[in-house]
Amino acid sequence: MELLIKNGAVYDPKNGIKGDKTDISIKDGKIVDKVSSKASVIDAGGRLVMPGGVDAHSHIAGAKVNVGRIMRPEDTRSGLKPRTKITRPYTGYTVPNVYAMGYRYAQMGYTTVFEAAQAIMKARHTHEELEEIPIIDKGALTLFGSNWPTMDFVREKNMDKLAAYVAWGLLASRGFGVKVVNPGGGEMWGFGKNVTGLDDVVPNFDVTPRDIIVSLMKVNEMLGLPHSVHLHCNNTGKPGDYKTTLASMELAKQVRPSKDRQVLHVTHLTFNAMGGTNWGDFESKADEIANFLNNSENVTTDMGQLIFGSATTMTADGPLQYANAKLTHGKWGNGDVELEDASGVVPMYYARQVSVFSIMWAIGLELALLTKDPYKVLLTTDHPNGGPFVNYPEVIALLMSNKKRQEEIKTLHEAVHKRTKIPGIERELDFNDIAIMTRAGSAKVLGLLDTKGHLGAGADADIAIYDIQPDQIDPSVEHAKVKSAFSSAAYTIKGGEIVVKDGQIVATPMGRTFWVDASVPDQHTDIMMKDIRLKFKNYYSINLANYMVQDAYVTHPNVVKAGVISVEVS
Amino acid sequence: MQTVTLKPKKEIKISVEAENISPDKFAGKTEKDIQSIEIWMGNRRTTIGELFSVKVEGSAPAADTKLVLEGDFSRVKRIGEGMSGGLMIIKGNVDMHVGAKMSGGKITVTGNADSWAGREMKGGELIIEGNAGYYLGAGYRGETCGMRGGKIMVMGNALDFVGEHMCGGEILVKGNAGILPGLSNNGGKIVIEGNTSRPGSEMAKGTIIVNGTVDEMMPVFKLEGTEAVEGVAYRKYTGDVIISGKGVLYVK
Amino acid sequence: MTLKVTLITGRTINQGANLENKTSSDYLEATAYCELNSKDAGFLGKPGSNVKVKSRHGEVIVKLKENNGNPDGIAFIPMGPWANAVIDPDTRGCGMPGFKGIPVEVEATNDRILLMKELIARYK
Amino acid sequence: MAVITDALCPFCGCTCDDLTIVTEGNKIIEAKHACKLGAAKIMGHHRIKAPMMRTDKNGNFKEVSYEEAINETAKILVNSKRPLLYGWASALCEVHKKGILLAEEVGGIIDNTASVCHGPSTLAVHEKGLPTSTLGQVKNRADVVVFWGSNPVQAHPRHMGRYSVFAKGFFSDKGRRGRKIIVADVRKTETANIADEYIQVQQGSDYLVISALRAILSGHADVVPDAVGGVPKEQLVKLVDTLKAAKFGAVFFGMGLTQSQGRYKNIDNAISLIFELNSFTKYVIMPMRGHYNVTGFGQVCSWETGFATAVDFARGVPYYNPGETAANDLLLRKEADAAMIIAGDAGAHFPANSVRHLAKIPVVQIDPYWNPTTEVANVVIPTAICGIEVEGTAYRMDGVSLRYRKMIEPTHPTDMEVLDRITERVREIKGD
Repeated sequence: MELLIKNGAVYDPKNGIKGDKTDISIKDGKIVDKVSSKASVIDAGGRLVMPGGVDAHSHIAGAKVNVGRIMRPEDTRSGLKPRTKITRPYTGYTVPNVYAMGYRYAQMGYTTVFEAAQAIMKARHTHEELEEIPIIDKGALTLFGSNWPTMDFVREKNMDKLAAYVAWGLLASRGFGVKVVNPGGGEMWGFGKNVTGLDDVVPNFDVTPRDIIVSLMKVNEMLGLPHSVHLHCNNTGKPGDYKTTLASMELAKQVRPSKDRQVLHVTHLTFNAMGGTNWGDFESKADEIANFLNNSENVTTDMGQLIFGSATTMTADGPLQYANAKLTHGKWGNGDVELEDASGVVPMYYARQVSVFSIMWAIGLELALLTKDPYKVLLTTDHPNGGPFVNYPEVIALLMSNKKRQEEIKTLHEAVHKRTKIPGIERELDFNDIAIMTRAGSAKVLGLLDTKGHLGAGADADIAIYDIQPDQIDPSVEHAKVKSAFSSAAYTIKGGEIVVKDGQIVATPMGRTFWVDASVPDQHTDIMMKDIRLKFKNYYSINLANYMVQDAYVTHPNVVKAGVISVEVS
Repeated sequence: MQTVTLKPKKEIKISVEAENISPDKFAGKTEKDIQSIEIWMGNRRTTIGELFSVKVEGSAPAADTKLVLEGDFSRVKRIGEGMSGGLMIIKGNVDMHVGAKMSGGKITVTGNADSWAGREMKGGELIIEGNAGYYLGAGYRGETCGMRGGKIMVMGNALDFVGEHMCGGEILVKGNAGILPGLSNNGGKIVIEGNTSRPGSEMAKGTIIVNGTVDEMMPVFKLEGTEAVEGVAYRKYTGDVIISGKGVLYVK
Repeated sequence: MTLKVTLITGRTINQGANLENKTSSDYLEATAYCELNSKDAGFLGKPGSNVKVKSRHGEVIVKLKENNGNPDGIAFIPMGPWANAVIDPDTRGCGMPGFKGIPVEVEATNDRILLMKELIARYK
Repeated sequence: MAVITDALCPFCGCTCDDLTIVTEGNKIIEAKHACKLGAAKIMGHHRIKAPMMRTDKNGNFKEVSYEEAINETAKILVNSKRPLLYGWASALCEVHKKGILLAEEVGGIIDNTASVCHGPSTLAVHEKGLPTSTLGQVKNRADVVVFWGSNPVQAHPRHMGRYSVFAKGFFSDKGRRGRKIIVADVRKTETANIADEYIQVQQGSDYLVISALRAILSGHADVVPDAVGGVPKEQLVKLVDTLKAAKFGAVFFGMGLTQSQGRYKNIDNAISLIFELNSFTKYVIMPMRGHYNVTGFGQVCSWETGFATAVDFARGVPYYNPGETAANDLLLRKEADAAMIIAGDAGAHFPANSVRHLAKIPVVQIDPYWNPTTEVANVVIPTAICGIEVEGTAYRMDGVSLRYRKMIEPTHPTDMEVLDRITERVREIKGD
């Protein structure tokens, strides 16, 4: 099947195209140099064309997402759309059903989304949901930061065993990368406690968060995994946490990347750039984080932008979620997983007139606007922690228009003036910056820039066409038009197939699931498995034979190969 | 003034979902207009005209529109949902969710109303001359607020969970109420003339007055002594102490 | 005599073991009985004799059994069709019928216990 | 003779995954490590041989072809204005997905057996969330375990050995000796007999007792009367001290809470107690789920529709409100005008009045076994046994998903095949 997109104003940062009228040729799901005269033609008519959106951090599937749904029937009853001949019903706003998840991302022109956390023991559930999310390509990052084998091998300083465990854990969970959440804290939450910084020792395991992060970064590079370590810092969500964030980012200097990408991705910075000592003197420290990023080459981040209104916070950071539940006096979901990690789910309402929330709203934007290189700050809302992903167009409009920001600021708590820098920031991002933060940058951070996030020959034919003409619009003034265009793609093309036309779903093919098959020397696996077998014999509540995710749960796999390479440690 | 009279054409067994029966939807419309308004019976889309005879006198905006419902509406749900003004008289029994989310106007049910009458009500008046079912003036599953404003009066009895998650407004039950009235109450006022049991659990704010007998008291209230309310002496309790609640419970 | 007690229903291991075997006499044995403590049971007859259990919602004949784990005034019938003949169907706005806490009257009887098929045939 | 190791038990919510199944020919001859409940199911009982239909509920069944029975089922569902699709608990998640699609296609209401079991627990989760964990956390850490209105000796025989009472783990190497076991119930059950402490609650008073515990825990013992729900105040105060002294506590509750006065509010209250105990030490709470995959239905239904159960598709969008849309609500209000009962037995487990209504409307039963639902069915379609003859997914009571192995070859079509064919036929009749 061939398709030709003509007359598009193309933004393709990887290939240096910034709004030029460029034709895009598609054959058999891939972008090619040219197609035959038989190709069907879409005349973009000068409208904005970008690679399909790529989201490197979103909570779209698995145990905690479903806990959110079960806890929140009041959320499910919003966003309802009845079934049609093509689509199943849509439900929910912060915790949509699997169908709305795929349809809404596609309607925004997104074609690839990564679930940001799964425990190995519950990975089968993640994949059951991923299998039901239509259209988009997806994958899931696997939690390693509080796993008993991780801590044992870190304590033993045995990087070969740790690498073998990570490789095996990725296979067991059909995972795409290494997620670390509040390292060590997940284990301590097993007894209702937590670590308070990088150098606390985890009782019984005799390791520190610092050891865990550095060791996992080392083995991540030893294995040459496509993505880097993906870190949710210790102390997240507490006033003053920016210090821990900076100290954690510093650790990245100890390891050299095995690939053209960062060695550490520090996620959802809205929750990690907090100054002050309590909620009373709470302030933004996004400028300090941006300053670090501007002077460092091996760390990337994402915004985790706060969206006013309803959110559902969900994270493997169990103690953070208990603290949140105590603040809201509301519902609390907790889901500790034996030998692996914790998790929590707490509904949240971000009201404009609350000082803390006004400041948090500013943090994400400040970070994106004060960091010079858009490849270092991806656009996310940490769905649905900062707010639901359907608000990405709102974030785009805020980044592109100071006027819109100033209009918003007028509706917020006055603290936004005193305790953030946002009112004085005039920078406005352009379509190229946005294409980086939502496409090329996310694909690069994930290590998928060969086939995702760009429109050069060989890339997956994942394309979005938006109903605005970049040369005829001033986003600074016409921000409402920008938001509306990004909310509802004129076309979304997924793997060469038109899936959205004029904002409506017209086809629902199944996307693929990306996972990483990393090889290590057999003898390393054999030694590592001796420990693992003991863990199952004595501590796990299921048998090893029933642990690993079977092929039946990944029916459209895209396996990325990786494996042990030598790593330079400075 | 506009008056619209509806009568079922035949016995209704499968539940009808009739949020479209309300002064807001009928105001200024002719018989033909109203007959063609969509309504659901089970999984079938049908019209008001298919199920009910419609008589219209006059034409007026919602606030001056009166609906008279005659016959058996005991399998017709969600009548007057979201109603903002006007009058509605249901002569007989009515099914669940009558007056849910209403914000203005007045509904009178001369018979019994099934569960969730006045669910998430914001304003207006709902009078049930017979009995009410469960969850009178309560919320929807998972919501933190049920009734926020307006007034509900039940001449007969109400079943369990009266005013659950109530955040404002007033409920008066002339008869008895089932267990756990005012549960997780966060405002508003509930008066029960008859008997009830376990009132005010997890109450954060609001007032509950029980003039009959409290069968079982929740062990979460602090007795503050006696106090007169409009000349009547009550034992006054505050609580729920577990959540440092500022709710007030008066028991005669 | 007629004993007024509160009925609860629930699982037992024999009821569970015959869950897929409901046409059998084993299932009837496992579920068509009413347990009372020996003091309460003593008012009604010998263990193994038949009793009629009556509530506002229906009546059923089951076998009398003793279980001294039951406090005075508490009767237990394993979950199943015999118990369900007398439980309170009201779902109390929650979807859940009243399987526990039903006021019942229990009395000795010479009537026989209906087989599962006979019991359900009453509902047709 | 063949041996299958690490096989999973398809009986209760413990989903024990350590069975060894010995087969000969296409017959299971031994189920090692299974408890009485699991062994009974795995070793099997008499099966319904072939599809059956009868035109009149009092008439006799006649054997028919699968095609005929499926065609009749599709007709019944398409002609219904308010079809109820109920059961699902003894089926795999792969069946649930197909069932939800069918419910959508026919504008029906889908509800599962949690309706008469732990449905109220879900309602409580809507109110308060659920602070819980996997069972291995309990095994490795718990030093205080409470069974409230649950009786594992009878209902979950291996729970105590594998997870909660006798199990040994990393921080709990003493097993039973390192644990305090507390049972709260209205009668002294076999589980109560092995407990360190038994709290006898007056029937229907659990809510009051839990509130009293919360009041004491929050420092308001002064407002608690001398006895609450039949439990002396001293015992309650002592219990709070025991609970607080735990390093890791776990509360397992059963139908003693979900089915007694207050229903889900009992659990709602218990969850709050757990929330508040976490200010002192670590606590988790978990429902003792009955059928092996009743948890799975709630999971699948939640990701497919956003709601855990009792979902009404009449208007094309999911609507949910137990008390209105649960199986017994519909049957008691005589709303349902047809029913499909699959992998659950409404005839045996619903109150008489609900069964009376089922006896009046067209009923399709899809099940391997003859049971009270068969007695009120018009169409009966026997299928293979999920988890024994069919492989696929089920969720343990703590939400861990597991893949069931096939032990023997099926002699009947699977539920998946039958549902696919019904859906296909429904579409043909509707002209889609």
